[in-house]
Amino acid sequence: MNHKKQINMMLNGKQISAEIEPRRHLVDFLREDLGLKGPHLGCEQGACGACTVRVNGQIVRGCLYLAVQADGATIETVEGLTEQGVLNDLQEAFLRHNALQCGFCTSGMLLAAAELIEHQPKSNREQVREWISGNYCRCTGYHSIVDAIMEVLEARADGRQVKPVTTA
Amino acid sequence: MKAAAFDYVKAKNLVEAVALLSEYGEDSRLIAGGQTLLATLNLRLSEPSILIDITAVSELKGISVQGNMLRIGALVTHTEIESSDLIAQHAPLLKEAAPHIAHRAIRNLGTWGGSLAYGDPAAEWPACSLALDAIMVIQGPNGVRKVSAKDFFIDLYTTTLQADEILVASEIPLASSNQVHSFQELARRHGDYAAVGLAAMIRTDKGKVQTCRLAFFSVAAIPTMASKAQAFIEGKSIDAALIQQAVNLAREEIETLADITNSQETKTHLLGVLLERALTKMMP
Amino acid sequence: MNKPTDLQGLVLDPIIGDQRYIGHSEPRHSARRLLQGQGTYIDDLQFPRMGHVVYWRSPVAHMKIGQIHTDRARKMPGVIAIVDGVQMATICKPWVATLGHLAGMKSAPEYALAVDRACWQGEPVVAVVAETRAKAEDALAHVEVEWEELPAVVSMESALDQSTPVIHPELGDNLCFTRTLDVGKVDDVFKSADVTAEATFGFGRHTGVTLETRCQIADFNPGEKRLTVYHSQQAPHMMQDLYCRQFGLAESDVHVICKDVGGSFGIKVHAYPDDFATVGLALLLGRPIKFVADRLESFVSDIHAREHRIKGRIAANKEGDILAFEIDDLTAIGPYSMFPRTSAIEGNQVVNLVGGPYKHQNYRANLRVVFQNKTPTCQYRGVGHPIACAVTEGLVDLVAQKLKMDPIEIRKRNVIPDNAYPYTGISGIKLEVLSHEQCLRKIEKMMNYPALRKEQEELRKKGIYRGIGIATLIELTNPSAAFYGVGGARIASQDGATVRLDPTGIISVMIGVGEQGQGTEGIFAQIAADAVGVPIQNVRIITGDTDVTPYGGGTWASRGAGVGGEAVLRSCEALRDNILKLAGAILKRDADSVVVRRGNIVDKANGEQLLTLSELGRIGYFRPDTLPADFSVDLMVTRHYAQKDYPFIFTNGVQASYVEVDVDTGYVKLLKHWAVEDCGRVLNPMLVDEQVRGAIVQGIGGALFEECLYDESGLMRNGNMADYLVPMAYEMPDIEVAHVETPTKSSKLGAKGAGEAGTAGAPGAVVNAINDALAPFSTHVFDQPITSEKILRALGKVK
Amino acid sequence: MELNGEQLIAAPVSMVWLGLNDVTVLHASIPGCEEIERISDEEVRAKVMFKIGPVRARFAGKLILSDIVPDVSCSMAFEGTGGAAGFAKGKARVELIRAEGGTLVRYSTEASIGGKLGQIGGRLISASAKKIADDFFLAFAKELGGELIILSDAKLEDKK
Repeated sequence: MNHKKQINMMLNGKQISAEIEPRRHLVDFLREDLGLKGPHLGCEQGACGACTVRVNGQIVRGCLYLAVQADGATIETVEGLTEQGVLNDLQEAFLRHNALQCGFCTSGMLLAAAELIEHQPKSNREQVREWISGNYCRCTGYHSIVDAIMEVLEARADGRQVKPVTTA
Repeated sequence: MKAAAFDYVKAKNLVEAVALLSEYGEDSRLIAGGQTLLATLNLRLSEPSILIDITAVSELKGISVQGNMLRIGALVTHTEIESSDLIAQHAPLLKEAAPHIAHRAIRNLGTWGGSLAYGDPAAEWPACSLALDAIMVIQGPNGVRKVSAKDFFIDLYTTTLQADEILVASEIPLASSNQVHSFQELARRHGDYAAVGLAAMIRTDKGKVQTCRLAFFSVAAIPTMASKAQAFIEGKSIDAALIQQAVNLAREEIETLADITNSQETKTHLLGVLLERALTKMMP
Repeated sequence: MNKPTDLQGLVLDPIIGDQRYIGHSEPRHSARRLLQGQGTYIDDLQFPRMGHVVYWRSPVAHMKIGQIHTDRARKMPGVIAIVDGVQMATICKPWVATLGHLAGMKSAPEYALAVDRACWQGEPVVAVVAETRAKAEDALAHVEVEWEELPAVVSMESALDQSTPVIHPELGDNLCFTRTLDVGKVDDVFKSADVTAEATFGFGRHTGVTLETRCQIADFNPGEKRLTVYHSQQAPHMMQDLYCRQFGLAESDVHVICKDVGGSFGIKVHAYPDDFATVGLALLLGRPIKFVADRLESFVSDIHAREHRIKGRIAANKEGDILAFEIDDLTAIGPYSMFPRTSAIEGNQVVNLVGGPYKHQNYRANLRVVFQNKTPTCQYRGVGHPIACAVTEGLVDLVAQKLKMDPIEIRKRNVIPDNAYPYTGISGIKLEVLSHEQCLRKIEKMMNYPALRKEQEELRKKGIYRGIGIATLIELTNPSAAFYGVGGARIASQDGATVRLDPTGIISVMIGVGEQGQGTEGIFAQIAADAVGVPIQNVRIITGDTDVTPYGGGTWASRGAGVGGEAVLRSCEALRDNILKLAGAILKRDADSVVVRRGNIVDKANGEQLLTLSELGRIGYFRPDTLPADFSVDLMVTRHYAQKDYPFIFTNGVQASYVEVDVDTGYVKLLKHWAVEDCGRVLNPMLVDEQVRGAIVQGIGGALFEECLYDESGLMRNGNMADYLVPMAYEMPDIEVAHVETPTKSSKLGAKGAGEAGTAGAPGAVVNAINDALAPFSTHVFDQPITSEKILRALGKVK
Repeated sequence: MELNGEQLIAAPVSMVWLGLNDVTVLHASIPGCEEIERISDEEVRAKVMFKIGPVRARFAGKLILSDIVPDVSCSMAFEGTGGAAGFAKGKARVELIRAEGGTLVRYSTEASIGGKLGQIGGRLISASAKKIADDFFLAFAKELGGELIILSDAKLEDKK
């Protein structure tokens, strides 16, 4: 059965096109066809959040979104967003607070946190916890992730830059 | 877990969507937000031969006020409901309920219509649509028909939607100034399917309850109105004694179904607690 | 920059002259790649000609395997091979997982793919290999296995009954292991004690749910006849040894590589049937084979843990002195003991650990470990500790309640005093040095205990029911060979580090303890930087490669920092000595008169900078001709360390939980959690805090949410991530952590393990807090996970 | 999972008995039944499309009848496999009782759902089973030309 479809999308700022099977979900397409290994697969039933990517400016479960649906969409992943804007601030804060251990949840967690910072810049700890409650982390216990996100929220509220982490 | 192979077609408009549905029939599935469907496909618990993507169908989009009704298109996402000013003004119950639905990434894609069409007994929107006397607007090959929410959900995961029909939108009477609501949900973790939930709305007139809607979810095979309790409350003023009697009635009239961690008895107990809390909150 | 502010409490003398990193919250610089989505997990690797395997697994708890029909599946597009148990058994030997020092323990031979019978839902039966995972799944749907259901042993309570079928008839019964310990005069003490209390404690079966599922790529190169296995694993050398033995390969022909591991927690320290099957397929097919468990098969094939039922009782006198504990522990482990660590360890630990923090002199324990037809259980983070702690601390609170004694007071009165060490615990465990008293004082202050009690009392008057729960704990870490080696398991308790000065002054450290996210790479870099005397950015850590690193045990039993760290320290100090000798030769002065400071050789007396390490490296590697004729340049050194002073180096700590119970709904809100832990020398306070926090949340998971639910025929009902409830951010409390530092003298570093104590103490603290909240209703709940229904039942609101 | 219930069908006992033994009637009554074949007096084989919510799974299964007392009662054991989706198996006891207005069909069933469906569907499996039973009797009554008289809802007992 060959149902392959042609798709075009803006991926991390670059226009790409590909021919794919409709059954391929977005994260398999990114990982297997394009070699972008930042988004991970943790459950493929939409429960863990490891596959979180951004579609048309909003976070989605990459395992519950077909690549063929992304035809004409703008897709952003941790690879494309690294070292710029909110994500960069978050990456520095995550490193400073050790808000990651094994790192498997991290790209999803960062993208979820970035959307929070953009949408609810005045969130408190409880609201941060609520927002990231769809992203499973088995390692940290979440406290340090909340600390890191709060650092970015507070810095931005004060108009400060988040300090980069350097070696001693 | 990878889905079995299927074909995919994207409908340009409602007429085409209905035509495609008629053409492919049983072997096809509509995909809107896909948040339930794609998980099911990944698990290979369903192997349709073709998906009909309706996300480009403009007739299914948008929130608007039409006369004295609020129209919510089937493709409106949970996030849109959560952040819509029109919803906040005219159906505030929905705004309160929205954050309980799964998590942000899922709310960004999951839709009002998808949730209603599945009719999951543990989902928030079916109960809310009952509480707000929503009317379902349904398009079939032979035109449009309208069904009230109370006639829409007929059995477990079963609505009156026929295989060749598409849910287009819901119409909800605009909240009146004498209307209050309460949304109560118990879930073991935030965003999980509820253990028990309640979408409640009352309209009062001169201190007496004129209309009462108590729509429970995750208690039985379908979202369930406590109709005896509603009838008992209507025409009366809410006080502690009335609340207790209403709770007893609701516990009696709703035959609960156990779930994986809650027995029937626990569910019966909990639905009473939620009703008590909702009525207390809505008490003038 | 980035210097922690939380070091005030840490007062240990430095172990190294210019100690700049050890003891500081240095960030894990190597984690930056993970933040950028640039990690290398198994599923990220792609190889030419790689096949993908999926397994047909037993859908029932116990079945006889009939005919296997694969004709239709073989004709599916992209299928490479379909292999069953009989074929696999021709190249992979079965195993029996027992340990010599667990007297009388028994288990049955287990195969990589089930032969004749499958004994649990999830046991792999048939392997399907195809060009892609999707194609393999397409073909899997066409594999037809005829099976006949056999009676299943599901309940552990009836597993030993005469009328219950015996899973492995050759073993005679369903008993895997039993142990009785009886010290002092338990019966007399209970008869004459002023107060006694008893309870039955239930522990639901749970599992690890690593976010990255179990996975590996096995690649057999027919040209060189060499097997390379990329594995998400905690113990690469152990796996190398097992692959050699089960497949009859030479050690030199097996290479195991562990790159980034997406969480392990003990789930990835065992050898699973599908590990061997995947390797077997690579050998049969002569090409790389990738296995990545999908989430549904993880739930039924990853090890489970903690299915225990314990009847416990405690005796005390009216002054509040604990006199005796007695427990009866029944635990079920699935149909086979897990390879190679065995499944009897958890119960054995419970026996060793119950009552562990206290100085009572009477103790009896009875343990029965039984077989059943469910997924095998084995060591998972905390191994027995969360069970022993919840039982001990639950009983202590019960007796305190009867005595109307404050929970902290009774603990202060009964813990083994800080000045009593070394001490032999009542179960025979050797305790080097612990700090219960100091930890209790610290947590009391930290949580502002009197104020909290007052708040609790005030709120009770308003119908708000809050509870405070305390749990003291001990935790075994830095194991010696007494854990596995003496029992005949080829699992190294020692670890080695090789350290090399590279020509430009970079320090490369190769070590057997791998990184699973806990930060060992970070602390090894801190130790190496301080021990050699270089900036941390000049240190590179290489782990997880049996071709490269010294032979060692890997990551388990909270041994990474204490054992691995000591090996790094010793090798780096030896390298530093060699560097100084070389510097002496180059500078033509006494090696004792110079030291290494921040990448330079400096004059010990006046700090004058004499030589950079890169210059030293240049001369050492490229101009040995300029050195004395008999001078040997040895800029690569290996040292091994095995902890031999004690069977284990015990740590201790105390946790407190503050909860609110909604007595109408039975829902529990976790308000706050505190932990004081003593892991000896703290190498990196931030990383220890994070280990403690993560472990606490894992413990809370078991206490309140997680349970593998089975139906009466042995089928798992919630084996998916929507219904098996792992802890998520919203329900978890903020967790405050503080440290007490009592170093072990068994190593120079003085570090003990820190990775599991959080899990050990959290369930006890949370359950005690819930019961404290329920105290006005004179009821208790001891059956974990504590669900709202169980609380409502205890309150008499539902039956 | 246990599913026990009673249904009052407006048809005489003998007709109900015949219906329960008539594959044509069963074909029309079993929800999603695509094929059905009688192998012997005791054995029936069928293919059924199981449809609940988003789930669609095709089961192939057999039904073995035993302890047959015509017009009175029988026991049945059933098992069906839905390929990758899982399987269902169980046993049921059916009794026919002459009652006012027709025949009272009393059934007690023990069933378990295994494989993926069992692993995922835990939340709603009992409710699904009840729905299937209800749908069956509704259609069955219609096939017999009678109707289903609503007694009370089938009682569900969910043993954990």
